[in-house]
Amino acid sequence: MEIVRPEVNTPQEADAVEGASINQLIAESTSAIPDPDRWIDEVLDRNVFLTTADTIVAWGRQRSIFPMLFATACCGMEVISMSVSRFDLSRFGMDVVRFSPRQADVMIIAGTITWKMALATRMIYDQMAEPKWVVAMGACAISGGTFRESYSVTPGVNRIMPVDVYIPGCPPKPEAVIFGITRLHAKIIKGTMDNPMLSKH
Amino acid sequence: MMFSVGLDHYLILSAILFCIGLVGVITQRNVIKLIMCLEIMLNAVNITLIAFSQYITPTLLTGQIFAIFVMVVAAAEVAVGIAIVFSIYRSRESVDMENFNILKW
Amino acid sequence: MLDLIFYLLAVIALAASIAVIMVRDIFRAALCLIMLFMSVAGFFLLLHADFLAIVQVLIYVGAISILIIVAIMLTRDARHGLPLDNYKYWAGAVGLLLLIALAYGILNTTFTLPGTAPLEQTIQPIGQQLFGNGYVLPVEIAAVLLLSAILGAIAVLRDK
Amino acid sequence: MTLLDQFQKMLMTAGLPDWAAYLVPALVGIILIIAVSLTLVIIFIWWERRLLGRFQLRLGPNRCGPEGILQPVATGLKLLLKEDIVPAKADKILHFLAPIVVFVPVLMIFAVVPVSEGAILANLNIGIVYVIAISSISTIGIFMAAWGSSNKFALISGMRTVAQMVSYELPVVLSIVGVGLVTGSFSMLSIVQAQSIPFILLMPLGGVIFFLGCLAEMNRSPFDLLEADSEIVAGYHTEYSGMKFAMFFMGEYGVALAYSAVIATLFLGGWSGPLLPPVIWFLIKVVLVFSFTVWMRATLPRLRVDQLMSFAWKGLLPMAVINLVIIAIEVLVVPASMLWLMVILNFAFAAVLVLLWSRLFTLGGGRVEV
Amino acid sequence: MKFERYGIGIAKGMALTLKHLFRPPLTVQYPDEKLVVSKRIRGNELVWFPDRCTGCGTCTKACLQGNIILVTHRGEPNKFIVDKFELDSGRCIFCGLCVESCPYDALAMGLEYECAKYRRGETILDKDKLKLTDQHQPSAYYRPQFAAGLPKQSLLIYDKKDGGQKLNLFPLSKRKRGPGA
Amino acid sequence: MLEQFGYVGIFLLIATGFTVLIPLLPKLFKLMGLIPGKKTAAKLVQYECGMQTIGKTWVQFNFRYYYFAVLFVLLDMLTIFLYPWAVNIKDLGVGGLVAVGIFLVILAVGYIYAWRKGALQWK
Amino acid sequence: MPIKTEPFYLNLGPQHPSTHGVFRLRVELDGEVIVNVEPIIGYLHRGIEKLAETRTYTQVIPLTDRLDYVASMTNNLAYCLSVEKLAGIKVPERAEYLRVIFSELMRLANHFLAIGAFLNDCGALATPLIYMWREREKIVDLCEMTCGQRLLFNYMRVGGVSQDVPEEFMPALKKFVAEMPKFIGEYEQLIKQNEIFLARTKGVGILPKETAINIGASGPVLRGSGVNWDIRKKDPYSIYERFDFEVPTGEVGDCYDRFWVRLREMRQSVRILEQAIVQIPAKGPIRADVPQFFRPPAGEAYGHIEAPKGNLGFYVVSDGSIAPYRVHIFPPSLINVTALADMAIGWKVADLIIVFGSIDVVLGEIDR
Ligand code: SF4
Ligand code: SF4
Ligand code: SF4
Repeated sequence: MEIVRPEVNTPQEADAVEGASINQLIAESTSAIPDPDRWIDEVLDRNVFLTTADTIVAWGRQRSIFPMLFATACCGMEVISMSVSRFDLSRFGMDVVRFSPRQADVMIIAGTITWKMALATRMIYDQMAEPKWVVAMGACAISGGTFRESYSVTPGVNRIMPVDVYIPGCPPKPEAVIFGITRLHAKIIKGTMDNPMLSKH
Repeated sequence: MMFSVGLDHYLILSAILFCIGLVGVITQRNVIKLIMCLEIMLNAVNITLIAFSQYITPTLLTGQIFAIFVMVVAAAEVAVGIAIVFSIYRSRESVDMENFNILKW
Repeated sequence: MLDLIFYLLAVIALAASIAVIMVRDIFRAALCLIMLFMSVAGFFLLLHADFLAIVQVLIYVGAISILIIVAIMLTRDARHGLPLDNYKYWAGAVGLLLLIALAYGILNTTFTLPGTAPLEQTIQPIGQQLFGNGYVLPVEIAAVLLLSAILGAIAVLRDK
Repeated sequence: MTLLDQFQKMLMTAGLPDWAAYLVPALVGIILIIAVSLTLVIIFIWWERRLLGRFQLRLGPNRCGPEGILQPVATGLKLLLKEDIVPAKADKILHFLAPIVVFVPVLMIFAVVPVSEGAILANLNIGIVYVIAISSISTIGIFMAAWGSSNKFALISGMRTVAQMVSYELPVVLSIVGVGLVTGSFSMLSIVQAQSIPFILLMPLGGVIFFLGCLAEMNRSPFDLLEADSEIVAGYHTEYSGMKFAMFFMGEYGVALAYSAVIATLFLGGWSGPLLPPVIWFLIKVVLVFSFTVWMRATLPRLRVDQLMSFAWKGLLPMAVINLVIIAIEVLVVPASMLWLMVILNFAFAAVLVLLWSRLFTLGGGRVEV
Repeated sequence: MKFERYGIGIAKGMALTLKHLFRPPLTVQYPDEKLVVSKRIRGNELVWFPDRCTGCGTCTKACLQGNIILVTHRGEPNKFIVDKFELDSGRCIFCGLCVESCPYDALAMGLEYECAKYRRGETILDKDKLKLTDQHQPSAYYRPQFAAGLPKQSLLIYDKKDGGQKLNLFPLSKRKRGPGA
Repeated sequence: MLEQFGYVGIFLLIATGFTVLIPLLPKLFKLMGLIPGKKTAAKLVQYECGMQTIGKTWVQFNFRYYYFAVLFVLLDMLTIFLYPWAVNIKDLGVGGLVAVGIFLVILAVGYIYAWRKGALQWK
Repeated sequence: MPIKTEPFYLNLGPQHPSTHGVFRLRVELDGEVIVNVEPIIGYLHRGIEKLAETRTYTQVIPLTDRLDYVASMTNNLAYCLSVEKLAGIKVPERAEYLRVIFSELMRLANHFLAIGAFLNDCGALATPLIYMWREREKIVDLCEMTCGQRLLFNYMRVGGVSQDVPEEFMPALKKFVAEMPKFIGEYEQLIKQNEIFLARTKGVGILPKETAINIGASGPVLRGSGVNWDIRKKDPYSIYERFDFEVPTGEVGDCYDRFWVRLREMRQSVRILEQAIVQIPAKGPIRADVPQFFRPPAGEAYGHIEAPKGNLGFYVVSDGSIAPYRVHIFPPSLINVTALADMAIGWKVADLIIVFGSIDVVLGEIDR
């Protein structure tokens, strides 16, 4: 799903286009995008040299994740808690918070995504440079949470983009998020090794 | 060290640059570009001056001193030139040479 | 070796200066101008004018081009410069004629070259010259020129 | 006689032709400088993150290699394998060239930084002027990035660069002239050799002005307007990803390292110091200067662009000129054996000037005025 | 207003940050060392005691979003047999209302908070996953009877000796790697 | 001197070569397939907080510091004169100081004029 | 006459580091100067008011948590107060004290974030925020001890609070209250006199007294403009009339005043906490006898409190059924943010950010 919008020149046009695109997005995202989990149960076999190469690659990718903090609501508070001194996300090399999607690796969706916001979310997701990952933090991001019934809330961001790690909670404790990030690390390692170029499949 | 490139080379080079600048000055309608072309010409002059200084009076540095003054003049020219551009742009909203007819302004 | 550098720089300089007048996008033209300034600084170095080379970078690249960029940003039609006007051809002709004349003059003049070795460093002698022997007055006049440029620019720019 | 010259002489005696004797040491030196400075940049990135962490009661990266020192390596590796995005509307050529134009001058600064007695690649007699001239090219690069990426945030950032450059170049240049007055040369080697008393003591005001100007050139807090991420997202490199972004990132820290080295050379006596070998002294001083900037970064809010400009134009510039004149008179009047007198005098003048200017400056309507 | 403080304000601020440089960092190196959570923590999983549950359905009514799916059939007289007791932890907001309302203490909040999952489907907790196991323990939220066995929460307010969070001035990074690292 | 600048020149060449290589490496890796990702229309839209850019991005930007820029160019000329003077101060002695003093005073007049006229004010 | 250029539009937000969530400002800029600001809200509109109509009175409480999530218990309190007003429920003494203790803790927690984020917007690299978060973390610890969650507490109930505090709570609170003044002093030392900070905030974004009153601003934004208005004093709810505290006010209503008002309010909150610790009855019921699915009589009630951000009101209409007929939320942030355009026009982008930061809004509350 990709929403391509025409160019706009006035704020009024921009609003009109935005509205139309939101409707298009709602219409297009009726079912969940399957989780990218092909690799989880697979046994990987590959030759030795390439394994070293992609171990290094995986190490680099995993050790230095620039998060794009997509803090929209209450979960954003726990994201702050997580990145300041007590839990200090920077230990994992994640202190370089990039606000530009071009430089970010993982999008931590922390908070409720309404349909109006979903458009921007999707756009930012599109704009992120590959390889990229998405962490859905909190009930709202996973499923819409307590606002699932609401007319304006996306029932889970996996409707609009593939999600790699789900962290339940409302909000999850910072430890829980860090745990989720360690899970993401594991996934990055395996996912990188799953690179069709590096490993012979 | 061998140095077969001589004064002539520099002079020809600066002559070419000067002429390019001149052509630019004649043809450009955008005042900013015109100023840029003027800078090319002044640079060409500077090369000449320094080449002369280097080859004719290597110990006196007269040409270099002169080049310094050329630079001063160039800076003054650019500053005032751009100031005039701004000033005219304020009232005319254009950088077209056609509109820089001072009598009409 | 130095010849090679000279020709390299010459190519860069000529290409950059032609680009300045040919490139439509005025911002790119300004960048080409900066390129030209840099290569001229290179010539200065080849000509043993090290101080002037640095000053060239400092003044032209660091100050004048910045001012030009500001001017480009501020004025409209910035992105796409105005078209060249109709004088194009005979401007080219005039340029060419002048060039031929100049080249003729240059090639037919024999300069007397003293052949003394160039100075190792120029900043000290320049200082001696500027403030020691006889150039003090021009220096002060340069200051006055700059002052008048300031006054003029401010007067032109001032709110009316 | 620098190490390079000695190496050259050695090769000449070994019977190599002139050009080879010239080229080989140069190549070795250059590659050494680039390698060492890039390594140092990496270490400095780590050091800043750790130190900043400690200022903020946290740890900073510590899981990647021993105490996290491999963190920047991992970052580099990751960025190397990151997709490179050029926006459709961007000016592709400028977008490609900008990081190069930013990064090369940064490397070029290291060519003239003396690490210890004679250990310098190019001993230019106007070395420090060269540094200033070269670093102004970076500004053009930043502006190219800002313009080339066709992004409004970047554009604002680009204009801020110009504003910053326009205001801070003059004070920096003037305070360098002060150094030149005392030394009688602008060569980095002779500046260090001339510092029997570190110049920060000899001309405190000049040192402070130079330091502030360098902070602005380094784009570090409180003058980090270019990447004010609370205002304009990521500034001029909003649209850069992958390795190009890494170059800006490295360039930023490279410039910080280079200017720390320049400050250490100009005002803290460079490599000179008792007991320890010169290289160690030099490194200690560089790290000190750098850590000081990190400390400032951890504490200070950011100035607004017009405040920065009026601070530079109305505060630093006149002060720098007065400082210059004072030093010139002192150099002519005070005999070389009485330098301590100059120290005392200059501290007194600095205090008076700062007090005077603090009195003059007012804050009104969010504006710094005089 | 005059700038009459001559930069003293800046100096004061810098002094404070410098002081903090010599204070121990607060950081808990999470995967290696863990904070003791509150006894009443509302962890991100619930614990359900099948033997105590009567299938009365109060919890399903109390849940503000109908998150608990309860299917029963009638067994012996006045007894329900629970066929399905399922809740979606990806949707639960861990408000504790269901626990608060259960009249038979058959439902409790869990202690577990490390619940990140790779798949959306894994977040759904069925009867088996809700059962009490060694890893899956109830917290004392609304169930004071469980409080006794739980350790004291490590508070930031207290020092280490008063049972607070441990603070080191020079913590070294841990050799041991946490899960997944 | 020339050979010292020669080092700088060689440095420039090597540094440029090295630096140009860096952004080209990812292109190579991309060809090798190590870097995932394909260009989509949405990806290539410039970032503006997740919203669409309104109007063109190369806007005419009102840079209000043009006074400063003009003044900067003129005052930067100081450097040409100050540097040669500074290295010669001992030789030039009081005469040089006076000359430079007059020079500075003349420019200071301009500076003060600009200040008085409000050119150093941000409007 | 400055050079005229066409103004251009810039989207700040919804995903922008300093819009504190998903606020979007469409700014019309001329150079860096703001010509017009158009706040666009709705990126976090979750339909809480609508959802509340489908939930029972108790089930609305978790929803109110998610309004102003920075200080969630104050929302609980406001909601519970209005429902209690509707149903005429009397709250036990100890519960009242607990409510006061927690709402003052929440005020502290909120101001920690507000000031920290504000300083962050000024460009201080997160350091003030981190120092303040240290204290906020202590409050969070206290709350976690009481109700098991770190942010959205769901603690107050109609007729009291859900659980009594554990016995470790009081000593910990005492220690916290005892050391708070020292930390507030540190924040003052860190930033209050910093010249750069003063230059950035003094005289920036002035909200005159009359404008503030006319737009109906409340909380520190109103008090920063020099209006002495605090519902805790003017219309005391709960047991606030028993405490002795002052209402700090600013003078000119610029960003600095708002910051300064917040900092002094923190001291007052500590004072209230000190008194509450002394006065609280050691034992006693903490919840009036209200069934979980209770039905208040048909009618309507409006209760408002002085939330950290200002006047927070809940208007609850009951038709006698199990769920409220209508819940309307009157959030302070929404009203305060309308002052943004007044304050920011004519300033620069950098100022817009700090003016916005000084209002201290929370999007959960604005969009609801
Ligand atoms: S999951 Fe809970 S805490 Fe997170 S945004 Fe949703 S309601 Fe807020
Ligand atoms: S309320 Fe308790 S007993 Fe009743 S169904 Fe739920 S868990 Fe079982
Ligand atoms: S904790 Fe709350 S949301 Fe979760 S199942 Fe229980 S009542 Fe429902």
